[in-house]
Amino acid sequence: MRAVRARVPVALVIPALIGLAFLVLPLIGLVIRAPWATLVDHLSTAEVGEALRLSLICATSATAICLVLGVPLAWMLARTEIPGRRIARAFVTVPLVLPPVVGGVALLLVFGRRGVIGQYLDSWFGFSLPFTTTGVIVAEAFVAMPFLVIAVEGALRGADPRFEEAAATLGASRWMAFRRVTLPTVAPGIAAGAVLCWARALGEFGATITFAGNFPGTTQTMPLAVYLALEQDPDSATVLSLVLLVVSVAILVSLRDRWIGARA
Amino acid sequence: MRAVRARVPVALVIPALIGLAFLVLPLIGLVIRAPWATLVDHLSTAEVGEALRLSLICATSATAICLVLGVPLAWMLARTEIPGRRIARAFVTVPLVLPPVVGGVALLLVFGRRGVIGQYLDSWFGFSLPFTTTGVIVAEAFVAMPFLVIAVEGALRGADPRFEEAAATLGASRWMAFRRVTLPTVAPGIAAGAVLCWARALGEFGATITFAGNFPGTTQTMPLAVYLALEQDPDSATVLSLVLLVVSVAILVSLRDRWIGARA
Amino acid sequence: GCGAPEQPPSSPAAAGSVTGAVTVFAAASLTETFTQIGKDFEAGHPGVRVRFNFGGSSALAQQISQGAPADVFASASPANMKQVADTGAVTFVRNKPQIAVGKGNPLKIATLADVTKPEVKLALCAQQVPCGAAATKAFEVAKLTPKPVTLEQDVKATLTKVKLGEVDAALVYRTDVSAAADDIDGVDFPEAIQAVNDYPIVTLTNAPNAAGGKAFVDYVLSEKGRQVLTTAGFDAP
Amino acid sequence: MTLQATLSVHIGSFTLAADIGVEPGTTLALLGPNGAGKSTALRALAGLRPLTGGVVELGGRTLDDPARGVFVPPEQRSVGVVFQDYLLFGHLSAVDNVAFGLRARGMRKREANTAAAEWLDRVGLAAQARHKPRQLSGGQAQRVALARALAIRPDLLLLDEPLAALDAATRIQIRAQLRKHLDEYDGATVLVTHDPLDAMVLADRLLVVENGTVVQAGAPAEIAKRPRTDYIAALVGLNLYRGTADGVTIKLNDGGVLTTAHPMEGAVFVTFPPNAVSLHKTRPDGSPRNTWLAEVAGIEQHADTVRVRLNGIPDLLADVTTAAVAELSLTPGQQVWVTVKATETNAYPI
Amino acid sequence: MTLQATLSVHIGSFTLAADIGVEPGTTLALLGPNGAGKSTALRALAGLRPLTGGVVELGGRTLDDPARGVFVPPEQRSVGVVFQDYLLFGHLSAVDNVAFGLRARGMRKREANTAAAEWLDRVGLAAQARHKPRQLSGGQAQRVALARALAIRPDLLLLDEPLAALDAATRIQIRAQLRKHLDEYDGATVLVTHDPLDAMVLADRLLVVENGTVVQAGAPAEIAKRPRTDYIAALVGLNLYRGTADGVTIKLNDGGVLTTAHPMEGAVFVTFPPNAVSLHKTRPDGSPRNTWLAEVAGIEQHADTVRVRLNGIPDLLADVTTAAVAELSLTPGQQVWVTVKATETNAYPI
Ligand SMILES: Nc1ncnc2c1ncn2[C@@H]1O[C@H](COP(=O)(O)OP(=O)(O)OP(=O)(O)O)[C@@H](O)[C@H]1O
Ligand SMILES: Nc1ncnc2c1ncn2[C@@H]1O[C@H](COP(=O)(O)OP(=O)(O)OP(=O)(O)O)[C@@H](O)[C@H]1O
Ligand code: MOO
Ligand SMILES: [Mg+2]
Ligand SMILES: [Mg+2]
Repeated sequence: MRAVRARVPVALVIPALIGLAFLVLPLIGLVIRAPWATLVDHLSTAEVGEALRLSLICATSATAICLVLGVPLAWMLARTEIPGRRIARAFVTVPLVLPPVVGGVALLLVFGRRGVIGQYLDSWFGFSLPFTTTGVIVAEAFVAMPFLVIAVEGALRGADPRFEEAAATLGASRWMAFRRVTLPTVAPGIAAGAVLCWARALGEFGATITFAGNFPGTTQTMPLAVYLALEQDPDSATVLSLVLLVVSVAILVSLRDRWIGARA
Repeated sequence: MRAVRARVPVALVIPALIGLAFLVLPLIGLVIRAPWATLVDHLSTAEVGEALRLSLICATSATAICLVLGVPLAWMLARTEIPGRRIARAFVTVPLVLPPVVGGVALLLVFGRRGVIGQYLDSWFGFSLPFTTTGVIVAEAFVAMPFLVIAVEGALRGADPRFEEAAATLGASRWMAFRRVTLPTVAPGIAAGAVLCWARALGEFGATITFAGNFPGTTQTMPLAVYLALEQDPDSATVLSLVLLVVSVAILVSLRDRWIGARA
Repeated sequence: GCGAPEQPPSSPAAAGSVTGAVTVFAAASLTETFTQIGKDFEAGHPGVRVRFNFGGSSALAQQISQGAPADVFASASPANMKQVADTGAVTFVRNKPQIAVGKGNPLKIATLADVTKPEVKLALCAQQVPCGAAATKAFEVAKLTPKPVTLEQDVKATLTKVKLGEVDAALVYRTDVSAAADDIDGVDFPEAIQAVNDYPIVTLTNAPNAAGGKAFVDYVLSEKGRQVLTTAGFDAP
Repeated sequence: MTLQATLSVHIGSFTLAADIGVEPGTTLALLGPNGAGKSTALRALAGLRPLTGGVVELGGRTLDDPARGVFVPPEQRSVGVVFQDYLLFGHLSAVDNVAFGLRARGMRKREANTAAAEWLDRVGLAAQARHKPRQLSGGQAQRVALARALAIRPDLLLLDEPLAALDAATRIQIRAQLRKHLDEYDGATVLVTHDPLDAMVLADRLLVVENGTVVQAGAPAEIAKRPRTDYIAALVGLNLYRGTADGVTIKLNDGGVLTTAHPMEGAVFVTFPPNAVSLHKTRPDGSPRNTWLAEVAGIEQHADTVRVRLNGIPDLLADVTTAAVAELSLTPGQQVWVTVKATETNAYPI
Repeated sequence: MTLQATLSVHIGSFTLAADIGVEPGTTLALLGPNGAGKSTALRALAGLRPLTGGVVELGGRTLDDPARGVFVPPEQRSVGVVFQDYLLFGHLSAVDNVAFGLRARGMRKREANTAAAEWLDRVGLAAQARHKPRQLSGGQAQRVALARALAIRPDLLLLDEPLAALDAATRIQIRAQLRKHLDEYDGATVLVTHDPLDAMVLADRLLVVENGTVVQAGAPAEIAKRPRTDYIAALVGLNLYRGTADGVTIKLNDGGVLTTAHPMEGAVFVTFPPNAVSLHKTRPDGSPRNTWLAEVAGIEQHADTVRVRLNGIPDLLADVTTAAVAELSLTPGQQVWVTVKATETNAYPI
């Protein structure tokens, strides 16, 4: 079939292509400079595999936490008339603006062994978050949650609340209406938010290294490994970054395919 | 008036409140530990004012660039059937996953003095991006653009394309339809994307310091000042972070008010 | 200031008294050397595992003061060391500043004064980090006013700028230059000797594995440990 | 269960005030133009918009009474609602949509699905049980929505313009089916529509709402015969005038005089149907006492008649045959004589 | 400018095939059920959906011809469209909406606004010029959409169900106004509707589309009198049967026999109106030759008659008076005798 209105306006295409080039060129720079000859050596260390595994586990767990806590939070911001909702919404953007290292310090101040909450966790349960894999997850969740909340709140605002009313007239409690009507309706928005959240968690560095430290096997995620590699051997840092990129883009694309496949 | 269906389900409120607390508590930790007694001393240095001014200028300029390039890019991803669109969309998420420091290195590889493009900029125009305020803006734009593109693409997908068709039947070219019909329609989505973009640019650290360096007055933004303050005097780092936070949240809230005010 | 040089123990602690994991928080600039030392130490102490947490000295200090379960802290600056341990720290190596230039020294930089010339793009570390403090000291001694284009967050970032040709010269540590000898050359200058940076190390008072920590510190201070460090370009204290 | 409600709802500058009473097994239709407050009334009955004042009682149970602080939320009312655009859940199949209310009431999945399948069968959609809403035609979607609302066996059924989204031919067919289902339903029904024929066919009683206020109530046929506002007169296709009767002579408020067959006194409405009008080129002699000169303002071809819009004292609509139009060679702007037999007029007190 | 189009459009499994010709100053109505392809046809004419085959010519200019690779995009056609839900630009005032097309054609802001204000005045909305679409009622929005489409002085005007979103009373009024505007417009008009009355009032010619195919075309009154599909028969309210005539006796395809007044031969349609039917408790003697037994399937109260749905050989609809229902005490399931006078039937060849 002939394309419908195929003449795409130049005034849009040119900035769009510049924008795309701007995002893609640096990547090409990395690829060009990558030490392809010694690539296999760089990759074959056990630490790389471990860091990658840890990165994926932590980013996925952090995304799960963000979903469990963030979706209800987004719902509260979008659908209820609770006083102080505006302030709450402003607070949600805080971790976006806070330099991640400071975010890590702030997390230490709260959940550290001497922290506001952490001291009780430690003395009552003998349990301490920093320098554990759980700590990595907490740090990543802290930094990434705003992305999920903001995306899901937007999706909820776009969803027609009358479907929830229809569910109520059928006898559904607000919780059931949320679970069986609202959630399926905003699923695409939640998926988009989860992708942003996961990507941000995967790339997280500052808050993680500050709050959870940098222990290979327990808290050293790929970005931390990249950071240390930069100290030692910048070439391998490039390779590590590319590995992280390829894996994450592959996962995102395959998820999208599966997800779109499931809908069609 | 009595609240409509005020009984908010516990199953939602509890995780929502935990989520909110999770985001707010670290901030409270920072506030508690801030050295209020010596606050004025910490703030009265000229460098803080300068860094704050620079941060706001650069984040705003970066957001402007992202709007100019990112909105057309989002439009292209959402509305055209260009081949390779799926790959383009995957590339857009790349700067999200790339550790910012590596992003900075990648930018150097392209726009640096010896970079793929930068060498020509340097030899033809005697112009070099690193160590300039423009460099800061470029680094921030690189890191923050995906947020804008993803948000705006979502908004465009949600907007009814039939309004563009209506504009076409009235004789509007695609460019005019975009400018006079599509843009105003997705204005809220663009605003939301711009806020995410601006916040991300404001908090940007790794790519900035790697690509643009750190010089007070030209390239030292608040996150850089915070990072360096952390090296010597964590208290003042806390204060600086809080300043950044208060200013950015105040700007976001006042923009929202003005913007909502204009619509009502 | 740097810890008063102590008499290094003539031999490492007896291998038998050490068990479990030893957690070492070490400055990022020690990544290569300490990783090697850790391996050697483990080889000499079967059943003992060394866990490293490499990071910026200040971040490590912050973590330790927030209760991080560290046995040993090796800092790149006495100031960061002071935030966690007032006493007991020992200087185990020193590092001298050196001028880093592009491979082959295209601008023929020979003295500290050369880097202050207006046509030379210069990168320094920020004052707040040890290498920046050292640079300031060196320029003070030479009575020169540098005009850097950037004040970098740490040595490696500074070095990256030289390597990619963004700047013509930078003041960094000798160890860093020798680690990157493939891409850059180093130029010694006489004032460097008066801008030496001390690296202190300590077994922390709250160490979960104090014995292990002590054994590790002793090993670093031992001949074998020194050997690794000096090979990498560090000076003995 | 009897519905007894006194509704008072303020939304911004809009106020709805209406008394609604419906006996079990009967249907009340709310008829009115866009924005009259019909949906607002249904939402108040369903509990989707709390009353500002008044009270809603269903089978003796108070559902809403702001003065006493009583408010039963929608999910605790036994009220089924068919929404104007159906609001079927897009991610659920037809049978899951119908089973939703049963599941919400705690029925097991298996039983709920069996019951839902029976309901779908009853509305003739057994074959479409597994279809998603977007695979259903408008008429099918409407029947799923009806089954969904009825499956919870509500004491009160609310229907908001259930036929508005259907095309004209489908509408005739679905209306007949809906009528059958409402006949079988033994609860009280309130139906919103702006189509008088829907109201005639489906309702036992009719409440005409304009601008938030009830302007007329009664049996559909009665209202069709004796409209009390211009809106209803236009709907049912009658010429309506207000005037003062003195015997068989009625002086119209907006000018003109009509003569009726039965003597009346005082303020009255008077109507006559457009097809009771005869048009003449010249002033006719003979019987009709209502004769006046008018100007043709518009001509519309209907199925087998032509509707002529005439300006005169008073204005009127006339339905004439196509043959008559040709014979009179009617064109806009032309002057014609109008006659209406007194026996065709109908006068009743205001 | 004459519109001459042969449309062939495939969308998925749906195929539209229709020939459309409209003379300047005349209106063609496309009538058909939901999903028949009416909107698809309009979209093809507007250039919003390129043809798969066929050709669109307007005033001799080829707008779309896939065989020759010609395709004029919508913004370069002189075609005004009024969309079903109007698609007014929400962020622009009424006058800016109307001025949009003029501005797109390069007119200066000042002049465009003046011209737009005139158009609004012409549709009686001078006072609402500065209102945003959401502040307009349905009828007002429809008129703004019409003014917006007409302001660009198109050679072809396309209207997609322009009255469907209006309530019944508003509809009567807006229909009359639309008729006036169409009379004044000198281009060709294509109007989509599923209401036969809209088609009667507004169109000169009628094209009935079902399932992508033209099933009947002609003058509205002709189609109303001689429907050729069940869909049209239902719309215009006639009983329609197919059969084979042998003189005045017609053997119906689905069973039963009808007698007509005028002898015919071969395959025929035969119709009679529901109000030509009489119902009796016992078999009547005397004249009507069409007499058969049927069972009452449904009863609907209309304004002044009662519509009875009857199953027999053949099935039929009957309109009787309320008095007759009472006298016969009609209830569903009951058996009654049906008579239809031969002179009331109308037979015409298939
Ligand atoms: N949420 C709301 N906020 C403000 N005004 C409202 C709201 N809902 C309804 N209204 C106003 O209340 C009035 C009645 O609206 P309602 O929807 O009940 O009318 P309706 O009779 O159902 O009309 P329609 O035939 O168009 O459905 C209207 O004037 C409308 O503008
Ligand atoms: N974009 C599309 N993709 C797939 N199928 C479509 C699309 N648009 C229309 N169709 C199909 O084409 C057929 C005709 O649709 P169209 O909208 O033209 O009908 P219509 O006569 O305008 O109906 P309605 O009265 O409901 O507006 C339908 O079967 C519809 O499902
Ligand atoms: O410990 Mo550092 O990285 O030399 O400041
Ligand atoms: Mg309504
Ligand atoms: Mg359509």
